[in-house]
Amino acid sequence: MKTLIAVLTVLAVIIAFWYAACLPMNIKGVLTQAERAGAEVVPVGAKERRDLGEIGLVLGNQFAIAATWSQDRPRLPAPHQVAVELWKTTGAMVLKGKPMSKRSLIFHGWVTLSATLLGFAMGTGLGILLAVGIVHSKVMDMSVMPWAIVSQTIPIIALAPMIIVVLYSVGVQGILPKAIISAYLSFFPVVVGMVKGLRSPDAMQLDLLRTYNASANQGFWALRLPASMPYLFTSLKIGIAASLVGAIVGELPTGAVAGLGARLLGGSYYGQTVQIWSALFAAAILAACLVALLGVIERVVLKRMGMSA
Amino acid sequence: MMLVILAALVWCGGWWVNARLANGPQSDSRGVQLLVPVIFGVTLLLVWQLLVKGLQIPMVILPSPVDIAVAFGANLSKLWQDFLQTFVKGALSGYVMGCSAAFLMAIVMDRSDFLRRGLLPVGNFVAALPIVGTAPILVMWFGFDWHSKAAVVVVMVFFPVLVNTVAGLRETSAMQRDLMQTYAASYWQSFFKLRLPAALPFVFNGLKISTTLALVGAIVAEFFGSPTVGMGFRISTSVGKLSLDMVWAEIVVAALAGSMFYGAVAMVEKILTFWHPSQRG
Amino acid sequence: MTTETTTQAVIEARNLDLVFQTNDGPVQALRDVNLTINKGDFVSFIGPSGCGKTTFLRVMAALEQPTGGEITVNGMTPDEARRQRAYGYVFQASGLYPWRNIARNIKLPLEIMGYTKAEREKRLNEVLELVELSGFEGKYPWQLSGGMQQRASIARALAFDADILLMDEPFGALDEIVRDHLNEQLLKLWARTNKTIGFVTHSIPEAVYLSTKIVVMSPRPGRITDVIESPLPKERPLDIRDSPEFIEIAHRVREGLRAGHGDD
Amino acid sequence: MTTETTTQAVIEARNLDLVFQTNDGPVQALRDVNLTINKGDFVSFIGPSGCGKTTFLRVMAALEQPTGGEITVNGMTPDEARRQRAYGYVFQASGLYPWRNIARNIKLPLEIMGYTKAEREKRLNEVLELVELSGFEGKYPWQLSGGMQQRASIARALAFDADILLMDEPFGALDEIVRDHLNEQLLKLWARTNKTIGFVTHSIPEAVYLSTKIVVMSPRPGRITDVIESPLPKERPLDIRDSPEFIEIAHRVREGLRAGHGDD
Amino acid sequence: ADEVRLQLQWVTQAQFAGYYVALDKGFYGEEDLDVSILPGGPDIAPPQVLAGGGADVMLNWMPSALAAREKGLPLVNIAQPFKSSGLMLTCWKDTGITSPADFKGKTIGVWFFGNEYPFLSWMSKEGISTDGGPDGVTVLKQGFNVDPLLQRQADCISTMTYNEYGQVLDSGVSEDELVTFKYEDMGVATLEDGIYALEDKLEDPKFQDKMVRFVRASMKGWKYAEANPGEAADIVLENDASGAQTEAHQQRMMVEIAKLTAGSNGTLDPADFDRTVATLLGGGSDPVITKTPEGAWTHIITDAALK
Ligand SMILES: Nc1ncnc2c1ncn2[C@@H]1O[C@H](COP(=O)(O)OP(=O)(O)OP(=O)(O)O)[C@@H](O)[C@H]1O
Ligand SMILES: Nc1ncnc2c1ncn2[C@@H]1O[C@H](COP(=O)(O)OP(=O)(O)OP(=O)(O)O)[C@@H](O)[C@H]1O
Ligand SMILES: Cc1ncc(C[n+]2csc(CCO)c2C)c(N)n1
Ligand SMILES: [Mg+2]
Ligand SMILES: [Mg+2]
Repeated sequence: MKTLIAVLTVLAVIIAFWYAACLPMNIKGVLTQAERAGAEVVPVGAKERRDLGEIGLVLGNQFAIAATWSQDRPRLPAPHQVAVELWKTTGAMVLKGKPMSKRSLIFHGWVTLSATLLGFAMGTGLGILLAVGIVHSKVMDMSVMPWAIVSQTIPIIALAPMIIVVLYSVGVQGILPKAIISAYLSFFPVVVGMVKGLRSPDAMQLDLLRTYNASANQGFWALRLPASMPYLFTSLKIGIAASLVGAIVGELPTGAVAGLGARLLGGSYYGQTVQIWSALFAAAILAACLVALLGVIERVVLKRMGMSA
Repeated sequence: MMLVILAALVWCGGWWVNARLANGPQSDSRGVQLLVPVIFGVTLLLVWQLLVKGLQIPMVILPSPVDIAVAFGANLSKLWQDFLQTFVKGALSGYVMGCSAAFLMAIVMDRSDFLRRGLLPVGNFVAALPIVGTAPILVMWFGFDWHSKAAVVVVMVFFPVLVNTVAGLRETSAMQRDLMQTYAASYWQSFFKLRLPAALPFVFNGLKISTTLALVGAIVAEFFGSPTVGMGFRISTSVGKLSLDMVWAEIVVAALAGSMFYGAVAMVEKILTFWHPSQRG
Repeated sequence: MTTETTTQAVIEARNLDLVFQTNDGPVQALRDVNLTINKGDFVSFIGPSGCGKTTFLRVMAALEQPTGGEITVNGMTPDEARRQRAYGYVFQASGLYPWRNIARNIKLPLEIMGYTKAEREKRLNEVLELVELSGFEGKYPWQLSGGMQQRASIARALAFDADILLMDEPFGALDEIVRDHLNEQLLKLWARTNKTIGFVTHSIPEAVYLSTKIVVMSPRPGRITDVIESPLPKERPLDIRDSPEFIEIAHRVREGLRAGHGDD
Repeated sequence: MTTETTTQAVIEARNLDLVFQTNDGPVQALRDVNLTINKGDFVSFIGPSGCGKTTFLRVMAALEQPTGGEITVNGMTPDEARRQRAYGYVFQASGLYPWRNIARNIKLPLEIMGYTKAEREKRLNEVLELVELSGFEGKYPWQLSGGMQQRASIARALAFDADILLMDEPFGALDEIVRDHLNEQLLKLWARTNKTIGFVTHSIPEAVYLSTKIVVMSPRPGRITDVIESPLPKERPLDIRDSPEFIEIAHRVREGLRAGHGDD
Repeated sequence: ADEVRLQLQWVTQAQFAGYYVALDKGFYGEEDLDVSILPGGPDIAPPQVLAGGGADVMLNWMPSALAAREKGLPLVNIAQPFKSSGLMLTCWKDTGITSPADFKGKTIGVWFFGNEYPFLSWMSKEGISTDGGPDGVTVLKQGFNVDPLLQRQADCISTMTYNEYGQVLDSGVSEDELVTFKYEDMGVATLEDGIYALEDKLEDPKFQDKMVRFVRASMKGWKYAEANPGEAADIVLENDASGAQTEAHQQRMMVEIAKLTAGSNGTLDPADFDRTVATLLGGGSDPVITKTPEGAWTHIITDAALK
């Protein structure tokens, strides 16, 4: 409850600040348009205004203030513009009975989500396998771990087109290339967290199993795996957000046919800032939902295991 | 075909040597700990070279390590220029600004429970905005030169550092805080003598994550507009020219710079948090 | 110095109540606690786990707010006394800061209270001597054994001039021999400085050996079931523990404890 | 059952040495240790912190490899004995798995050793009874007090048929009353099952009360300085602790300890 | 039916109307072809896809194709549906630019990705340096939208007659606020949107035959699109899965595209090729090609398709 009030307050402040920021950000565009439409603007001429301070322009042309919140292609769209666009492309689409039309963010969100989930599953699987290998084999620990870190310093956006071309060449198209890129981003947090988790049992807990003469396999299922669960969930939450970014990056070079990435790109090509912002928010909302969902699963699983107080 | 078989042999050989080293008596010495990953990397490169040649993969798809090394050697000054533009001007300045801002913000949030409750969820939401969407916007706002790259980096590193620092500043045990209470220590006394040192391991966690984010962020931003220099610029234009060797040379620079940046921060961490169990080994 | 009757009350608790609100409902940690501690008293608190010993000590040091009754320290509220830096507190675990070496850990309260540099060094050397840690000032906590850490944390509490020393099972982790030795040292220090000491322990002989007053507590709800004034002299050699008075008091404490021990 | 002389050696250590290689150079944890433990013995190990008690127990259980000398368990190496699941080991802290409730914690070794489901339930109920935890099987460790946790971990070590029970300060964290109670229980169990028990403690009365043989150790390097055979009968009521024999043995142990305590 | 995969060099838009029309109207089907059209994107290089075997045939601008050929990827132009270039620079009039000589000291947005060469050779022809300074131009790597011009971050930007120029006008700017320089008019035009295939694959008569049928159907599509721009734009719109294109925009693009395809029957005019090569060889310091390419085009396919 306290949190809710705090969040709402912060949101209110941010939105107020956002509206205020629209003034300086959009004033030049608004004035140029107003001038073309015949209004009197001081000073005259877009070129003269180029190097002037935005605040001064706002003060000198106060008639234009309202227009900075309703521009067609603003530098910074106002909150309500983004909200309206989001509604038009989601809720309104559902009401019209075509939620899967290609102008609907539900459709594009689903395209991205499916690649995200597939990639997340692959990345998590790979990450867990690697972590198990690293924990059980010293060679893997010493040789793979440093390179896993290096792999994350490579800019994925440079690699993505190459991955896609290589996969094309072996006949793989569609959702899989995107999923692989998204797996590439999500496996790393899982490896790191899972290695930490599988190593979290202390010496005493391990020794206990030794006195029982338990096999490595029994040790894994009875001790290491359950002990790693809290760590696993923490990294899964990071991993799924990374997966979503991966799926979006993967959409850019595949012809940006559909998906939130395609909306971002399309918006960017045609200067549709409102469309970019709504796609951005849709992506962030999707990520937040996925993380929240994992949080719920985490709570249920840990509770069942008796690990949460 | 011969080469492919050879590649398999090299792989097994490299693995065998590493297995010997890692399970050998010297496995905990610094030398071996460096050698094993190096051998792994070299094996990987050899296998790559042999497979590319063996399967006759065209250079425009995947150049061999030798091709990449040649391109690297032939374009040193260009690579250096790109490195300066992207890493020093874009990534580093953005990193410093973003991390400092996040740190100051974390202190403010630490002092006000209300702000912390309100800002953390909103911050997590903002952190989920995909960079490929924010980068074009920031290029539009901050222009084509490194300023917009630094802005992208600021946005990317801000939240990991913020979240970790906030968590770190709350990491002290009740007993450690109570001790300060019995001394009737002021806020800043307990901040500098207790909370800050205790938070350092967390802060560095955020700082380390941010090193790779910073470089990747600066490069990605250059894809959406840049002057005619920079690692991201070079990568995106070289793909168009099918100079894949140049693309990979830049990727090598990125990996080197990123790893060294990470290593440098990790080293500072080792010095400053020598007392933490994870560093005592 | 030995028989100077000090009747000046330092700590006075009247009808103290403390209820923790937890997820499983309220926990009454202290119920109707009355106690007077005079200047120069050495008061031990003994009782089964969970009977509120730590909680009571924390209330005295203003680390916890009572939910009922009242408590005064030197005539002030505990919080005012805290602001005047009246307390040296030794926690159950040593609670040294791992990023400071032993010397800097001990100097921590001195830095905070604004002692001069020369004064800090002087006091450091004094207390190091006292707890026999000279030569270890450059070591970090994790480089010392548990016993040495505990001694360093005692030194830290002694380094500044607190009138009231509150110690929560300071010797719990030590073996008998070391414990005996530190008990002796603590008694000497107490006799020399005339500090008022509140001391939590699980060990009956320790409580009897050290105290002028033994407070026996009982759980669910936490309350005081017995207060035993010790007739032992202030000067106490270790073998006083074989004297009949000692054994008698120990017996009384054990009986008191057993009575409070319903189940568990 | 009381005076059956069992002279069959279960554990024999000859000139045992153990050196740890650490960053600060080698640490000699055990030097030239010789000891014979017979079937049905209750052997206590006592000595100051760091003298190698835990290390010795770990060597017996094949959790540590000696660097010199030799040790046999039932005529085999400790590791062979470990493979035959000869040991029940109780660690210093309870070491229960937090994600398993008490019942499943106790059944853990039974699962690993492949007992049938029916057998598991039977044994669970037996040992729960024994340590007086019936009714708590569904609770998770963090829902129990420290004493109950420790009892659960003892139950876990008793659930399967290990001949040799090794206990490393199992009652260190408990208060005296609970401790007395568990000591009594442990003696009863031992009398009934004729297990061989190795027991580490810091408390002299505890060692004397429980043991047939008290091993006094001394640090730097860790070695055995005295082995005291107890003349006390196997049947021991709690008030045996006031008998002259008891006090005499306790005295001898204390002297042995003091001798080994150079500094620290 | 024979399978053909066509790699476009950009996202679905009326620039590629001919192929979508041929697909939609069944012209490919009539030739017994099963064509799949793969949209491109900002950083996908069609030659790379072709080299990897991900596509059989692709569209490309000639500078990029020739560069790839020199890199050892034997691309061959088999048809050239675009007769003229749609590339131009668009500048604000109020910057005072009236002729290329006025570029000095100005900031100009240029598309890279192999498309910078016509610009570089143009500048070297004008004798203007491209590394900043008062006597040269400052070059920006422009993204694929017109923001740099609208935000006045650049004085001039690259635009296509059929796409970006329209966007500038759409955002409310009137034509007389702008000055434009068409590469075609400046004499530095290079060939755009040709159809390319790999040389070794072309040696296979069956593949040749497939390409003949493909080019024939595609040109039929182009001519249909030229004649029915409205319908063509609608077909394109239907094929755009991203939902980002607008009707009006595609309509206008189709009209402009029709101007560029007019005058080509698909056969490459060798004179155009020579002019392109000359432009590229005349480029600045870091030339895209260093020598006149041999065998970079063929008439085999178009001859067979159009006879
Ligand atoms: N912060 C807290 N929140 C809720 N309950 C608490 C809190 N602190 C203590 N308690 C409860 O108050 C009671 C008294 O606790 P306290 O720590 O004072 O016991 P103690 O006598 O010091 O025990 P021990 O000998 O185990 O240290 C216990 O039941 C404990 O669970
Ligand atoms: N794994 C290890 N590596 C290095 N040194 C060790 C290790 N384990 C124990 N030691 C050292 O060996 C010595 C004996 O340790 P041990 O744990 O056996 O003592 P202990 O008698 O059980 O002490 P305590 O009463 O504190 O439990 C100590 O000096 C300790 O520091
Ligand atoms: C990655 C990439 N960028 C630009 C072009 C050139 N190009 C071809 S069509 C078009 C846009 C028309 O609106 C442009 C710019 C390319 N081929 N590939
Ligand atoms: Mg306590
Ligand atoms: Mg031990």
